[in-house]
Amino acid sequence: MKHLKSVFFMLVIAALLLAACGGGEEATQAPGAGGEEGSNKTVTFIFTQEFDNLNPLYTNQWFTAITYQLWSCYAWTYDDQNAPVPNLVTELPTTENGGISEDGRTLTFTLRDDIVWSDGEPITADDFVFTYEMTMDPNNTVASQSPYDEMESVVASDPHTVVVTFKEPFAPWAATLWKGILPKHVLQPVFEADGNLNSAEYNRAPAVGCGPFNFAEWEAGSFARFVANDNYWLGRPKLDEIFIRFVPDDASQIAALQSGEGDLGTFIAYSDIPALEEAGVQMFTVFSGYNEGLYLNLGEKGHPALKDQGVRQAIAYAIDRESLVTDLLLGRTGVAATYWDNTPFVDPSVAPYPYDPAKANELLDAAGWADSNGDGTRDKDGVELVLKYGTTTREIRKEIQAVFQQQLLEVGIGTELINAENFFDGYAEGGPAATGSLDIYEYSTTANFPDPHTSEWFCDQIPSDESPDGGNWQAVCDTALEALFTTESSQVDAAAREATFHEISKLVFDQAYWIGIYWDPDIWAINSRLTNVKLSGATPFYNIMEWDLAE
Amino acid sequence: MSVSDQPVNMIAEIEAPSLSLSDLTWRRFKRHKMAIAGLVVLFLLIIYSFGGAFFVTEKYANFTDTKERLQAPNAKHPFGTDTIGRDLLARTIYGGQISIIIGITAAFVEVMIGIVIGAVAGYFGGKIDAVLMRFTEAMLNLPQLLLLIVMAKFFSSDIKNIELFGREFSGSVVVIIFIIGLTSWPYLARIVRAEFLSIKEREFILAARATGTPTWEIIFKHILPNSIAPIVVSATLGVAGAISLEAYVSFLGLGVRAPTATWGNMLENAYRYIESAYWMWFFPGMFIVLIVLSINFLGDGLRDALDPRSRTV
Amino acid sequence: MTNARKFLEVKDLKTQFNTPEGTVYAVNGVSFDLKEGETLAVVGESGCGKSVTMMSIMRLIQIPPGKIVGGEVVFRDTDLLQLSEEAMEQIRGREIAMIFQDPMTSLNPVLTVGKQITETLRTHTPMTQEQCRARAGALLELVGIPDPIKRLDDYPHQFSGGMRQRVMIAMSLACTPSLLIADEPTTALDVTIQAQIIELVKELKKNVGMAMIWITHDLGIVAGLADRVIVMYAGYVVEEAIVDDLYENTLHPYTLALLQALPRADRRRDQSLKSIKGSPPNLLVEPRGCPFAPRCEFVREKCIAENPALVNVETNHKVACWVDVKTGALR
Amino acid sequence: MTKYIVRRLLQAIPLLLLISLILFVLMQNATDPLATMGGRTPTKPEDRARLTRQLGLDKPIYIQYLYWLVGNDWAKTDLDGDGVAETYGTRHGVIRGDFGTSIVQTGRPVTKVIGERLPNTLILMLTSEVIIVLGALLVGVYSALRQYSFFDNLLTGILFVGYSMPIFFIALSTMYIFSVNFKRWGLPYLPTVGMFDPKIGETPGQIILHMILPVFSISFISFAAYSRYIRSTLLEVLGQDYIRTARSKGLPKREITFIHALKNASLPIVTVVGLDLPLLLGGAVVTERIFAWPGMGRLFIDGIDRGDTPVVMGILMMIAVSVVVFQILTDIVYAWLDPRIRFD
Repeated sequence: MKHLKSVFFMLVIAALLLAACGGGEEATQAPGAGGEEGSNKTVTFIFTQEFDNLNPLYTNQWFTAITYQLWSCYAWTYDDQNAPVPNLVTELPTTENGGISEDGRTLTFTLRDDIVWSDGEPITADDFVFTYEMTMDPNNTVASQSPYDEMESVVASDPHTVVVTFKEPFAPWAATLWKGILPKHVLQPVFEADGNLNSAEYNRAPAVGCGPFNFAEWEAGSFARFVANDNYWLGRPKLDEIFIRFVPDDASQIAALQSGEGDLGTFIAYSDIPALEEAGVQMFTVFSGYNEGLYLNLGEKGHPALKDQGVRQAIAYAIDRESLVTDLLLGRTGVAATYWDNTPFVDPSVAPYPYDPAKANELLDAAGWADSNGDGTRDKDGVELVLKYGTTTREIRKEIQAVFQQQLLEVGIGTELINAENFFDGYAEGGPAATGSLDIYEYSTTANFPDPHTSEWFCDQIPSDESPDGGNWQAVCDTALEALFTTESSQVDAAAREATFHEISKLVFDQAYWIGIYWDPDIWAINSRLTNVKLSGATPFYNIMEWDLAE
Repeated sequence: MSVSDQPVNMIAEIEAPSLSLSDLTWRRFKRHKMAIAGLVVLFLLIIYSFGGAFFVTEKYANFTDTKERLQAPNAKHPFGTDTIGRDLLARTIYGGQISIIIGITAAFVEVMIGIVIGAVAGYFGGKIDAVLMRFTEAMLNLPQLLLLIVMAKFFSSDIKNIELFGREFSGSVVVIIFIIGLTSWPYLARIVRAEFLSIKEREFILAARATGTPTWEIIFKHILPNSIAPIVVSATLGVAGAISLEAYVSFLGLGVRAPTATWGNMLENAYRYIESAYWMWFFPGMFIVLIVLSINFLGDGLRDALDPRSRTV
Repeated sequence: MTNARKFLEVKDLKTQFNTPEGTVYAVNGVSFDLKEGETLAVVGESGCGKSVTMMSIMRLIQIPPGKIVGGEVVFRDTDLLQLSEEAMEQIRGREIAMIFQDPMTSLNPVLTVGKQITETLRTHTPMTQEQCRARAGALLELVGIPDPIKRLDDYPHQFSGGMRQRVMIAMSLACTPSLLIADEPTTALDVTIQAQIIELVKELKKNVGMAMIWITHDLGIVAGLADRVIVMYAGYVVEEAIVDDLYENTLHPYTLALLQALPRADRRRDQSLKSIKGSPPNLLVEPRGCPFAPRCEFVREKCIAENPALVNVETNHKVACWVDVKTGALR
Repeated sequence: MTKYIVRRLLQAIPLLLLISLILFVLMQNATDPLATMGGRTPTKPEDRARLTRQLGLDKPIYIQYLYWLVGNDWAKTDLDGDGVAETYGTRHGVIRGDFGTSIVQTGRPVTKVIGERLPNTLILMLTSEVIIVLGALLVGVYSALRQYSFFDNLLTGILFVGYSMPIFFIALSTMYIFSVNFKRWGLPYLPTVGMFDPKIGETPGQIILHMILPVFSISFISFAAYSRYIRSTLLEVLGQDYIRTARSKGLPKREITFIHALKNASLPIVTVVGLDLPLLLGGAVVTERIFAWPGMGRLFIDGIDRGDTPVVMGILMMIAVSVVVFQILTDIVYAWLDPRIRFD
């Protein structure tokens, strides 16, 4: 005991001396990066979020979903023009090819006959039915049941044919259906043993996939690796390995891209683009349906002025979106006119409200809002025109808020800026947007790009104590609009549906329920050593098997 | 780290000088040159933040001009401009006010809770002491930053702006003050309790009790003044701690919200521009380092002067 | 004994401390000498500078805040104040040893007693580990600790106060020094233990034959112990005399006051103990007159104006006072 | 001693219950795990309703805490949403060793989620701690011996600047200097993020290389506190009577410092380090984020952001328990080092 203690003290002293000799740490060693290039074509992707779960059923997470083009498979993907590319199916069903029934409720999918899982097992209609069953099983805590909950039945009429019957005609199927198929031969036994798939091994380590790459490894918090799938039916990809590193910090991501330690990164802020371009990184701007906009709260808790169309339009006239786009967004995007800008359903005839403070003043005066007490903000019947303008804590949104606050004040509209950490929380959780406690919400969303459908503006979707889960946070209840949406959602004829959407766009624009700010595309930074890179908005890595490294 | 850490026993042998306590404190304090420097710098920073308000308006500090964004320091904008063209000089002035207010009030909250819990536990002892100290230990059982994050998240919903002195602040200022105060007090509570435990057994307290002095009077008039030294030191260092903590939570996106500027959230906003716009981080960063440094030196000096025997950093 | 040559001579020693409160004038020109084998007692109230004087001799004053500002300490023809720190280390423990007031705090609590004794030996002698241990055991035995070899492995807290002081004594005697400075070694002990320790030291001194300086504030224990006494006040030596002479023929008012404050068996019942009135001197100000003047019952104007020097007034009896306490007249 | 340990452990139980209750209430109300579920759009209304039911988030908070604590295998829940509770729960509760499953990483046991991050955090934090303590000893001893010398003041100044700087700033600046710019200037450079280079693999050399910047950042800001503590502790010890005794024995200065002083000073230092060790388990929230180090700090922040109560609770309770354990261990080590203390 005593001896041990002396040893302890000796250690302390020895360590002291050692530290004295060793000195501090110095950055003298070179990591010898890129030493053995050529032998193995490995590229490093940087994701700012780690996967939750690799099972397509169990996550809505965008970063996980984009990897399905690597190792899993969609029945069809979308190319860089947002046109569908059949993958597991021979073609997309249409009324013309008989894939869609007369009443629009039944869809028939014919599968290719050469599709196989990475272990060599064929992919059959049974796998599709299994995917449906697993999604709907009450014991599985899947992330989303949409659109499978709209279905009446899914039947495998033969190994290569899947027949889906919806309860009602369902137009937005193309963008939502069959995004990731589960291998029945792997997961059926797991489900039988556990009663659910919630903690299946597959969720973390999907040994069997159907993409150009195979899952190899995922180390929590650190990285995931995918290696080329030699069994891929469209041929082996040109790259050998994709290494995905999870880097949560944006600034670190930029540093890694600049230093060449990362080959691909996304969600790049506009302000970082010049530095990256200077470092020789190629930038891709890809539209995926997101348009940043102001949602005006028409609900009971919302400011009374917002129920007036003139006031809503005045807000649109009062904000200078052109300069915002040129200065803050470095001119790399455009002003959004409608909710559906840059989707296949956009109405090109709608142009954004111009910046016209005089017009805004005129409209506000006409609506009876005037600054009677000289405090700088307009008022009417003793109510000040001061709006609670809330958004998330994202940097660019905070900046836009500050700019708009100043411009709105110039026309006599006061604003109280709010940045809520819990902006997207639900009604029951007291989320500020869901409970309607704000007057203006700024964010961008898309329902099912490239499909334009949204249930955001249905009257019965206004959240309340009785139905806390409604999604109509801005409480727009417009019977004309609702009728158009109802029509649209069951129009299986694409042209007719597009026409309906143009009507919807015009209505929302005229009423200024939603005021667009700017197109919010995904900005990708990709090392110039990567070639053949194409990116799509809906399924970014749709041609990943063609990507290659420049010599 | 104090002068008196040196052979006290030898000096103690020499008879006590006939100096008043405050004289003595001041003379001890004066010897600590860094503390004097800290006091001067702190004073200048306060003048800068609060005096600066007479030269630039808050409206100007929040005035955006996207045409003039990210300008390097120049004659019009001596500290340059930020990403939406706001003048950084004006923003450091108003940001400084909030940072300093956060520092002082958070330390005040900390001290109040610390004193009440420490005093009650130390004075009454027994079951009350056991319960309060359990609670204090529970707080100490977790890293402060993690606790702070949980609390910041808890209070982050539905923050209203507040108006005070004709100015509008983000309600998050109050939230930050309270959560920093609420997570910082346990150390102080333990110090106060220990002081109370020893002082309450002294003769003059026993005498006061014997003569029927009311309890609150004993606590606040007799015991508290005698344990003021460690409290003052803790409070001083608490101010610096609160200012740096605010910068930390800002980085994690849980700090003071726009449009209210603080040195902490200005530094956080500059984070992405570390290479491209040095002026965005240099000025708020320098102010944070200066104020934290000067308060720490001040606290160091105060400890030497008031409370020679303690030795924590 | 009077024929022995002076081997320690302190001349005009001055030590000051720079404290936050100002400069403390702790020792203000102390001079005395010591012959081989002689025992000198240094007496004074606490704070009179007696310990600081001894620490200055040993060069144990912490610099800063302390500073030896002047004087000489000639030990065997060498001025200790001029020696390098390394050379001084050779003197300490080997030539001059010291024991301290509080045995509770003067021993290192985390080292065994054996280790603390042997390290002196290992520093100053070429002895091996085994020899050191044997010697340490012998030393413990010498100071009267039972079962000495076994107790070498004990830690200080396993000894009682008196025993610890015995350990300190053993430690100081390790290298048979020629001078032992004992700084109030019995103050912190019970009266019975005090007597035992004094007896022990007396006996050891007789056997070892070393010189000794014994610091105390208690004139009562000086009589049987010392050959000569110096009395200090406020950093000055105010009286120096052969021990008996001091009691019989007290020349300084301060010494007189000290003696009157001493309980004595031969004191008459009605004769009350007298404490010294007034408060001890403030060492923060350099005194102009006699430092004892404010408390002195014989005070004269001259006392306040001028500080008397220490002069030989009788054979082997020096005093620093303007007043003849027997006649009340100025000298 | 066994009696002492048992007593301390028993005392810790109500403490841990109290901590868990407070934290659970805070966490449950802090974030809505279903808000976006990590996606870019708010969760669909129907899915939100279903998941709330399936995850038991519709239950009152005290029931949720009870289930977390003692499990729900004795209570029936409604999984299919028909309003009839039909299925027994599967959780055993914390007191039976089941920390539940992660909400974000659907169905994965919390212990597993934490377990795979823990080694990464430990390697980072322990290395930093060792460097901090050794460096601080060196600096602390130096400045105690040369108090108020030029170097003492200089070191104090530098350390305090480090102490005053927000760590995210140090971390990112060093990354830009030593990784991005050094590479641009053709100098030997350090890696930016992660634990290793995928082309080389997870070798010890790679990990060390990737650890340099994060360890530097963590050490730089914590150095001041430790070295100042060591300095003042040592100064206090150097003023003790037994140091004077040692000097009076003519011992060389080195021996006095390293044997007499340091041995005594190590007691409070060991205590401080011992009590700090369990707090290292929480990882370095900011540093791990910036350098993309897959440790506990990131797991914690992710858990908070996504409302993953089971994981956050798991981390916090693990730390709380370790604090209790380390308090006991520190007491034992202290008693072992200090001959004056014995448990019996």
